[in-house]
This record gives sequence, C-alpha cells and structure tokens, in this order.
Amino acid sequence: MSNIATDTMISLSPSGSQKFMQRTVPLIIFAVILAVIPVFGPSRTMYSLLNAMGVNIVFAMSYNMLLGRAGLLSFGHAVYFGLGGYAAVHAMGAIEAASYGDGGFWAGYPVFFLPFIGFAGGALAGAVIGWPSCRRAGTPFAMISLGVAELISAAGFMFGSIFGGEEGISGDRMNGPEMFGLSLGPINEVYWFIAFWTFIGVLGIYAFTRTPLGKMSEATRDNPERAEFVGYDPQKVRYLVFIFAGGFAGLAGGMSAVNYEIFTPEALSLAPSGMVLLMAYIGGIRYFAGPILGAILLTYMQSMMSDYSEAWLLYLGLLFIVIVMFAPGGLAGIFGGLFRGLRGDNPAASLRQWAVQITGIVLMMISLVTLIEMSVNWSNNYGEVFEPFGMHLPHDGVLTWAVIFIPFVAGVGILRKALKNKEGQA
Amino acid sequence: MRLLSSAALAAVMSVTALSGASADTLKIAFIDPLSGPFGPTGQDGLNEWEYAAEQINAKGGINGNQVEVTGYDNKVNPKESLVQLQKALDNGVRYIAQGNGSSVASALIDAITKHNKRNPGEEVLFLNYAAVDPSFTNDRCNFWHFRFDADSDMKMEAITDWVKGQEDIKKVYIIGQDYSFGKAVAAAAEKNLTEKRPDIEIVGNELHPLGKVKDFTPYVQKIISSGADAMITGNWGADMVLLIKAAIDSGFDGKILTYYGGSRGAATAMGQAAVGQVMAIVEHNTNLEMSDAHAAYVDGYEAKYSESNYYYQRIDNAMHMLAMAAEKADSIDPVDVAFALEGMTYEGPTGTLTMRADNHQVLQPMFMSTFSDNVARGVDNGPFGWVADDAARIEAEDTRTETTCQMTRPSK
Amino acid sequence: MSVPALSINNLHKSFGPAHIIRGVTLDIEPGERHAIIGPNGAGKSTLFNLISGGYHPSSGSIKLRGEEIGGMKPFKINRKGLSRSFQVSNIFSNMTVRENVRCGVLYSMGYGYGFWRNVGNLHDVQRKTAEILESVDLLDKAQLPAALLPYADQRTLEIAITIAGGADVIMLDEPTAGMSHSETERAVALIKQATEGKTLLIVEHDMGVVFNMADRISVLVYGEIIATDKPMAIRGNEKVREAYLGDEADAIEGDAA
Amino acid sequence: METIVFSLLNGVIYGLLLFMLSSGLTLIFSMMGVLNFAHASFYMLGAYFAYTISEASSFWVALIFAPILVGLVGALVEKYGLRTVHVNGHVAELLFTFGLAYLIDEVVKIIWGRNAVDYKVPELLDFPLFELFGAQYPAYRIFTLFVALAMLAGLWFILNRTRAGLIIQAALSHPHMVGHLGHNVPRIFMTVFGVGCALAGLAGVIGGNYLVTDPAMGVQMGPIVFVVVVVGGLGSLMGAFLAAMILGLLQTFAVAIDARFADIFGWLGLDATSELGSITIASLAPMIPFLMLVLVLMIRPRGLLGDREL
Repeated sequence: MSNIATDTMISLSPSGSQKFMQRTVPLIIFAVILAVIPVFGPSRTMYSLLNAMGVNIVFAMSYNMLLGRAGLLSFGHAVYFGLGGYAAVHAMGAIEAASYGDGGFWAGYPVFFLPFIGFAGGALAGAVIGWPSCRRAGTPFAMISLGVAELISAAGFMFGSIFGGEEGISGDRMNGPEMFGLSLGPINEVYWFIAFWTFIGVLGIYAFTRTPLGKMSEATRDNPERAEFVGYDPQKVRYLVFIFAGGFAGLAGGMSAVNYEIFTPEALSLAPSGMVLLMAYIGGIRYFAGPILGAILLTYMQSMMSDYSEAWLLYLGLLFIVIVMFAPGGLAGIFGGLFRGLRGDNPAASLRQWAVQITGIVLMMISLVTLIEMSVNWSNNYGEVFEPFGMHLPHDGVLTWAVIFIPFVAGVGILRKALKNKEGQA
Repeated sequence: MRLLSSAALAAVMSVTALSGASADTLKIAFIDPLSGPFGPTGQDGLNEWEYAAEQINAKGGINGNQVEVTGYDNKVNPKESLVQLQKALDNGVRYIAQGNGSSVASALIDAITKHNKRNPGEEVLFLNYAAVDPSFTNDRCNFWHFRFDADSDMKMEAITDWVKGQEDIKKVYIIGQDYSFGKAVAAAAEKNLTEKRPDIEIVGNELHPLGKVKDFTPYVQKIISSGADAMITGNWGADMVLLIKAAIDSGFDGKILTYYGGSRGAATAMGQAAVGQVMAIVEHNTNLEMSDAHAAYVDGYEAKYSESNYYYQRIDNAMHMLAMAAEKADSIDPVDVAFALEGMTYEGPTGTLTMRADNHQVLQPMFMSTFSDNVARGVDNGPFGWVADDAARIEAEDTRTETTCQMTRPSK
Repeated sequence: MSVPALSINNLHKSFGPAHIIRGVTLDIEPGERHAIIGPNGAGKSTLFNLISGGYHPSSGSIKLRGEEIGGMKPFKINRKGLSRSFQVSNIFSNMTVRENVRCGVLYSMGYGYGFWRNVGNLHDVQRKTAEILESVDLLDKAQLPAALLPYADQRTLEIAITIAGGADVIMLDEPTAGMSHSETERAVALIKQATEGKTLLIVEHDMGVVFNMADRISVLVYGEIIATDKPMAIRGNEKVREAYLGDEADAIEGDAA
Repeated sequence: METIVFSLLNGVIYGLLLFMLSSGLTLIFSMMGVLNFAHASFYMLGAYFAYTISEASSFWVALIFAPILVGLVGALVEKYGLRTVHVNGHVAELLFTFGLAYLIDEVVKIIWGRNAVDYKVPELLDFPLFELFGAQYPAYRIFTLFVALAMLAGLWFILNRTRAGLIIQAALSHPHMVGHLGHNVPRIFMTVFGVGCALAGLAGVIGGNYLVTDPAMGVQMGPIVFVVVVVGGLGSLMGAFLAAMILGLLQTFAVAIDARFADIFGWLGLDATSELGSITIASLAPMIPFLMLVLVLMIRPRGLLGDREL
C-alpha cells in the first residue's frame, strides 16, 4: 500500500515541469518585465508612476491576503501601511542622524533595507490590533477595522512627535551605506529599489499562500466550522494571517517611505484604505495576480486620468460598481475568461461573442462619457463645452442628446441580445 | 478642453521623455487639488494663475517669453503631489505654484530642495501662494521657496493689531482644529494678545478634532457662557462654516475673527445673520478702493469665470514680481530669478510689497475685512461680500515677524 | 479494565426552556463500533455536537480516554484525537479534493500554523494525503474541485477529511444519507476499511447499515438513551419497538428476519 | 448647571437626529443583512431634494415629498442594483453600497455644485425660541426634536399596531422566516430598503438646514450611522434609539468637560505639558463613537439590545 501511495503521491502533486510552468515561469516573466522596463528609457513621470505602482502592487496584494485569501473585509488596511511607513521613515531619520553623528547601529544600516523595518512595524501593529479584531470574520471584522482606522487616523493628527502633525515626517534617503552601487538619489536608481522590493513582496506573498498557514487561511475563509473540526482555531488562523498582511502592508509602507522620503498622517486615513480595497477588488480578489492589475490601473488613473477629466472619481466609482455587479472576478477574471475562451473548443464563437459584447460596452461608454463630460462642463459653468473629436456638445444641443441616447439604447440592446444568446447556448 | 481621446496618446507620450523647456515659454506648474472635495478651491487658484498669465502674455509676456500655466491635480495628497511634480519636471517646468495645504507645501519644499541639489542646472523654484506654516520662512527656510501670502503668525500679528484698537473687546475665546496649524494659531494668538492687550482675558483656548465635528452648538454654548465678546479661529472648510453657523444660531453676538472666512462657498453657508459679525484677515477684497486698471483686471476675471470670485490678489502679485525679477535678471532661469526676487519691492494695487531677502517672505498690507450685505462686488453669486475701511488696514511693516531663518544660497 | 475511549456521564443540554438532552450516560470501549439510532428529533445531532465541541453542555461530563472534554473548543477536542463528519457535506468547496484532504492532514502531522515551509515540499503530508485518498478510492478524482464532485463522492470526501487527521475516535453523522443502495454498500465497505482498529461512533437512519456495522447500538429517544446493547438484543427490545412506529419498526423487524 | 442643561438639550436633539438617520439602516440591516454604506448618501439626497423643492415651493412641501423621492430612489437602487449583487453574498452587497456612496457623492456635485447650497430654515421657525443663561435657543432645534419624536411615534405605531408592522417585526428578528410565511420576499426587501432610505431622507430634510447642506455631509455622517446601528444591536429599533441617545449625550457632555488627561491621570505621573497629558477630553468627543464601536464589538457583539450577534 505504501508503495502504491508513494508512486501516486508523485503523480498527484504537479510534476516538476508543471510546477515550473505554472509557478516559476510567471515569476520569472514578472522579474524580467521589471528588469527590462528601464531599457525603454522611461521619463521621470513614467518612473514615478512605476514607483508608485510598485508600492501599490505590494500594498494591494497584502490587502488581498485578507479579502481574497482569508475572506476578511477590512476598511482600515492603510493603518498598517502607514505605521510600517512611519517606522521606516523614523529609521531613515535615525540613519541620517547616525551617519552625521556618533555612528552606532543605524549608521551601518542601508536605506535599501528599510522595507524590513516597515515590515516589522506593520506586523507589530497587526499583532497588537489584530488580537481583538480577528475574533470573528464578516461584518464585525469590517466594522472593527473601520473603528480602528478612525481612531488611529485621529491619533495621527494628535501625536505630533510620532506622526509629525499635518506635515508629517520627512527624511533623506541618500544616507548610510550604499547597496548594489545605488545612491538612491536619482529616480531611476529608486526604480531598482522599488523593483527589487516589489518582486520580493510579490514573491513573499506568493510563498505565503503555499505554506500550511496560507492554505488554512483559504480553508478558514471557505468553511471556518470545518477548519475547526480538523484541528485549527479559526481565530488564530485569521490573527496570524492578519499579522502577515499587516507586515506586507508595512513593507509597502517602507517602500513608499524611501520613494517619497516623507510620510504624512493622511496615509493612515480611510481614503487610502478605501483605495486599496478598490485596487484589489477591481483587479480581482480571487486571482493571485488580480491585485497587481488593479494596482497598476488605479495608480495610472489616479495620477494621469485627472489630467483629462475632473470627473475621474465618478468613472472610478462607476468602474467599481460595474465590476461588483457584473464581473465579480475583476479584471483578472475577465482576462482569465478571455484566455479560457481562446483555448476552449470554439475560439471563433467566443471571439464573435466578445466582439458583440465589446461593441455593446463601447457604445454604452460613449453615451456615459458624453453624458458625464457634458454635465461636468455644464455644472462648472465656465462656459466650456465638451468637444470630443471636433464635435461641439453643449448641454442643450440636440446632437449631444443624440450622442447620449442612441448609443445607449443600441448598447443595451446588443448586450441584452448577447446575454440571451449565451443563456440559449447554456 | 481636456479630451479623453487624447488620453491614450498622452499615455504613449509620457513613456518617452519630453525634456527641456522650449525657448519661448515660461512654464508654471500649478500643483493643487482639481478634483475631490477641495477641487473647487484649487480650480479657483488655477483660474487666477491662468488669468494672470493671460494678462501678462497680452502685454508681451515675461522677458518676451509667453507664460503657460498648467494644472496638475494633486488631490491635496503629499505623495500624489510628488508624482505630479515629476510629471511637471518632465514637461520642462521650472516654476511650481502651490498653496492648498501645508502638508503638500512641506513635501514639495523637501522634494524640490533635493531635486535641485541632485540635479544642478535643472533647478526649480517654488512659488507658494497660500501655504501658511511659519516654519517655511523660519527654521525650515529655503532658497528655492518664496511665499506670497502672509504666514499664519503674520496674520495673527495683523489680527491682534486690529484688536488692539478695539476697546470693547475684553474677553477672547480661541478655538481651532486639533493639528499643527490650529495649534500654531492658538499659540500665536495667546502670545500676541498678552503682548498687545494685556488687559484682555483669554477665556478659553480649545482645540477640536479636524473635520469630525458635526454640531458645534456645544462648543458655542461653552463660548457664550464664558462671556467672550470675540472669538478667534483658524478653522477652514466645513469646520469653519459649521462653527460660524452654530455661533450665530445660538445668538453669539461678538466678532468672529477668522483666517478663512472669505474662502469659497462660506458666504452662502453663513448667510445674512453673519453680516457685520464675521471678519477675515486677507490681503485684498474686491470692495477696496481700486485703481481703474486694477478694477478692470478684477472685473475681467469675474466676467470670465462667472462661477468663481476674485480672491487671490497674491497670485497677481506673484506674477508681477516674477516678471519684474526676470526682467531685472534678464533671464528666466530660476536661479537668476530667485536672486533677483530677494529684496525686491513692488508697487501693487494695495500698496508696496517687499520680498524679504532674509527669509523669502513677502510683506504686504493686510485688511481685516468684514462680512457685509452692502457691497459693490458680491461673492458666490449672492448679495454678500467683504468690506474693509481704513481702520481695518494693517500696514505691511506691521506684519513683520522676527525670523530664525539662516538662508543658505547657492553660488551664483 | 481499560479506560473507555469515550465516556459520557449524565449529560444534559437545554436551549432556553427546551430540554433536548436529558441525562445521557454512555461508555464506548476502544475499538468498538457504536451506533446511535433514534427517531427524528430525539437529539442525535445535538449529542454529536456536544461531544465534538459544537455546543457547551448544560451539565454532565464527557471524557475522552478519561480526560474531560465537555465544553472544550472543537479544535482542541480534534487535537486530542476525536474527529467527526457532518450530516450535510461540509467540505472546502473552493479547493480540490486533494487539498481538502491535505487540510485534514496538516495539523496532525505537526505542521500547525507553520508559515516557513512550502506545503508542496512536505513529502510526509503528500504521502499521507495520497494514502487517505487511496483508502477512500478518490485517487482518480484528486485534482477535481471539490464542489464539482457528485453527491456520493462529496460524502466520501467528507469521511476522508474526517479520518485524515488520524484521530482514533471517529464520529460519523449519517454518512450514507441520500445515497443510493449500491453507493451505500460501497460506503459501508469503505468506512469499515478506513476505520479499521479505531473507535467509531455513528448516527445512522439506514438500519441495514447500522445492524451490519455496529458492535453495539444505543437508542436515543427524547434526549434519553432507552437501551444500549448488541444488535441482536436491540431487535428484541420492547421499549425500542414502542419507540419506533411504522416503517422504521418494520425495518428493525425486517432486518431481524 | 448651565453646562448640564445645555449639554442635555443639545445631546438629546443631536441624539434624535442620529436616530432618525440610523433607524432606516437598522431596518435594512436587520432584515436584509445589508450594511448600507450609502445610507448617509441618502441622507444627503434628502437634504438636496428638500433644498430644491423648498426653492420651488416651500419647506413644508419638501418635508413631505423629499423623503418620498429619496425612498423611490432607494427602491430603484434595490431593484436594479442590490438585487443583482445579492447572490454573491453580503460582502458583495456591502461593496456595492460602498461604490454607490462614491457615485451619489459625485453626481450630487455635478447637479448641485461642489459648494454648500443655501438651504434655509423656514422663516416661520427662524427665531430664537427662548434664552437660557445668555444663549439663545433657536426654535428650529425644538422643531427638530418634535419631528424626531413624531417619527418615533409613527414608527412605533406602524410596528406595533398594523399588520405590516407585525410582519416587519417578525422579520427583524427572524429574517429567513419571511419567505416561509408566503410573502413576496423581493417585494418586501424593496419596500424595506425604500422606507429605510426615506427615513434617512427625512433626517436629511431636517438636518440639512440644521447643519449644512454640502457634498461632504454624507461622508461626514457615514461612519457614525454604523456606530449607532451596531451599538444598538441587530433587529432592535429601541437599541438604535438608545445608542443614538447615548452617543448624542456622551459627545455633548465630553465637549463640555475641560479636563486634560493630565488632570485625570496625574496620579500616574502624567505631565500636563507632555503630549499625552495635554490632550483634552473635549477634543476626544468625536472619537467616542468609534471607541464605543470597537468596544461593543469586542465585549458585547450583539449590541445593547440586539437579539442576535452580527
């Protein structure tokens, strides 16, 4: 029996090449992408966006350790990001002081490794706050996280010596020993720092999902009762996961501290906590890579889309609602569906179906964007008018309302038909 | 108009570096909120910068260079501001204008100092038009930062100068938001009042959490029962409006001395009952006596932006002083312009302005304006506006404060 | 005399005014296969929940190998070597069959809350998982998502998870409920084989299963055990016949014949 | 003495306003399990609708119609939005309302502008009712008190004296039982959601001119509504009432206390000049709700009068 079992054990777990293809290759691709980007000579804007994306990727993935992997909806994850970041920024100050002062431990600590301090800070905060929070999942957890976030962010403005008041605490990353020949002065050197830690963060979070604790976190999410009857205390599973999620959020905070060289109390508040929720969910919480997509998209939207439309928050809200209602798998779910369709039995049919759906969606988007942009211009009352592609679309123009209604009706019609066809097939 | 269709194009363009300012434009990046709750305030600032640029371009620009102001939305977030700063640098910007939020200003000052140190030859100058933390022109003063607004200590000097002349004010209550600015205002008020009017009793000095109080009535009733006949507050935004509204509703009849009473939307919220009672310390209001040219400037602005009121005289001042400095230096390079700005005087619409060389803080006449319903130019499209008589004018020199600044200057 | 594997003494449980378990006393010897039967609403599930830690007893004691476990948390009881299955399939439905069983194995092999090792490299866990899967004949379905299994297989998986931790006291709550005749036969064989040498406590409605499998049977009626005896003796017990009416009574008779 | 009287009066009125705002959410949450993040946004809609209606006709018309309009909007949201999400569970519902709050805020900014609107107290009520210790007491505040009490009485009557009310009461404590009684569950959900939103809308009509009507009013009130509902307990309107009152009174009384931490904990050696020592109780007042939220969830997860845990 044990012989058979040993043989089957090998056939049961994925083969070496499968493991390599499914696990190692994506990580290698990710690392290669990170390494190749500078070859294209990105501008400062691009670099600072990439750096922000790196921070947000780790932050969003740490959030998904809670929401996606442990089923814990938190409204206060920025608390751990912020506390980790503050720990790192204070350490940065200590390095500066020690380098110009009498030395000591901090004089020999490279700024490059500050995210470790961030991790420690975030994990410590998670360990303290997590204990009362993790007793139960679901709504009580969500509400406690909300309350704690409100309390901590209020404290952020009260304790100036720790949080530096409104203006926060700033530091200088160009102190202490250099690592890998990086002075961390110019933004492209900071990029290597961010890329390195983004990779480490993603790798670390991935590795975590492969540990017994990581597996039991998913088990506890799906069925806490059963987890309890195979010997696990759900509360303790949640608590430990919470500490790690806090730690990785702190790691992201440490990255952020080095990238921006400043930390302010607003980083602890509800707004970034809400943002990271949006990133993870829009990206897709059921997929490991989902939050990466969400972090990239939302960071881009936040910093670039406001150049084109001041209603970007409205678009963001709409995107979120549409995802919640119609695509709970998020962007990763949508891409995954496309990919599976292409590799399925009938790629041509699925291609046709998407073409129809995309047409419908684009038509509705034209209508919505026109409506929103026209309204925003009308509401601002600066006499400006929405003029896409040389068209003149004032709020009282017939053409405007035609551009709003016709594509909308057409889009809804097409989507309904597509949906019916799909049901017919099924 | 911002076109969504150009978003994709710009995304591609932002990948490839755009470097170097073109020879014939002086680019100013306006880094302030343009969306979200503070969007309207930021948009007003941008409008005025754009208008000032337009006016100066019509007269041939600065040293023959056209001025171009571009808005960068920072969502009043320090980190986002640094991303926007990088965007601005990519677009060849050498001048940054910002004002909303000392946290942002502080982050920008830090970032610009580091940038200038790390990238010699690409220096950037920071024109601060509204961030009032005194430390920017004291212990944290910096060669690359010029402030065109009075800092919070100077405003308190001005307020207390005015209080000095008000014999009937005997008891003052200080209330503010619980964060660095609110604390600074409270400390300055206490210090200045004891110096200038030792007979005044400070009957209360209270901080409340920032942006969290929904009903100020309990605070106000505390103020009323303390017998205060004037209240000083540095509050802004909803905290200010709600405080004033609660005070008036509960029948507080003393003066309410504010920093930001004149800010956007406040007049509507305060309403008739606040007339004559609410005062604000500002460098300008649209009902001052004005020269024809200046009146035309103000009216031109309000005609162009019907939803917005002319508020930031300092932006006009900053633009003029920038032009004068560039002419004096015969250059639009920020280093030359910065040296030329030091110690410069400018005959502005309200009097003489001086840019102090020792700490890069402008000195300008201030006005203790009163909320009024009898005005030539109203605000918020309503009947209310702000007025100031001669007694309410505080001369520029009287707002001077000692500075602890030890300026380090680059070699020329 | 050896210590009983499970010893229940004068156990009571009330929910508010409802007195569900009214003084149950029962000893189960190591290695014994013990069945609990009784009409609907007799309190069988409640009794199960009390023993496995789902409910807190109102009074009385429950001893596992002489050690009091009444009122302990389920995970603690599980770690002491008592494992249970559920009447309704209670599996980790988003995981594959193999992962489900692996979850059952992890704690018992000492990996607990470990976060420093890769489950993929835990060869002893892999081996044990494969053994369990083989013993319940689910090897060929190991890679399927658990939610996609046919009903009978989900029930089997339920048992697999229950025995995976290597507990020596196994409690099965209606393991064959809802199965067809042939599926039931297979399940019984499988249970017998998988619980070889272990103490088994089973609640079951299918009298065929009960009489086929059990060494002893207890009859629970209205929260009280009215009889505990060998299967043959239970068949002849008057009180049991009185408690069972209609079809079920016939079932007992039928099997007796 | 005067502090106590004032604090009591203000606390009661603020508590009543909180209760008006939260009672709808208690109904929705208890029956549907939806912790509606957008609840305070409906409160804001109530204020804005009331502003527009009272500009066109009068405040009294707005008092009737604005809540009805808000209720209709709520019912539509339930029918076309929430119901779609329902199958994906409570977290999806919570997230839906979270996104909805964003949307309503932005749409309000587009329609009514980003500044405060001049939503005035009706002239009939715009006078100081009485004077207490030198401070005037506006009549509108007392009016608020009466509206809230009327609403409370109305709710009590409907819940205890009508058939629909009895069904709702049953559903509050045993939500899954409604279907078994042969009622059309989707319709009941839509109605409850609509009515809950209408109650928030009514609070908006009253609170909009009592406080300020601006696009931030929803966000400001948002989290505190949760506090009232959670602290009050699932399924208990009485609990919500009690929680709202406690919150209102605690907050106003805390404001009235001048003590600093150093005065209270001085015996521990806390120095008044230290950062911790210089914090005043008054400055902590707005933190009290969240402290209560966390403590209640930790110590008594069923809330004050709730009949089951969250």
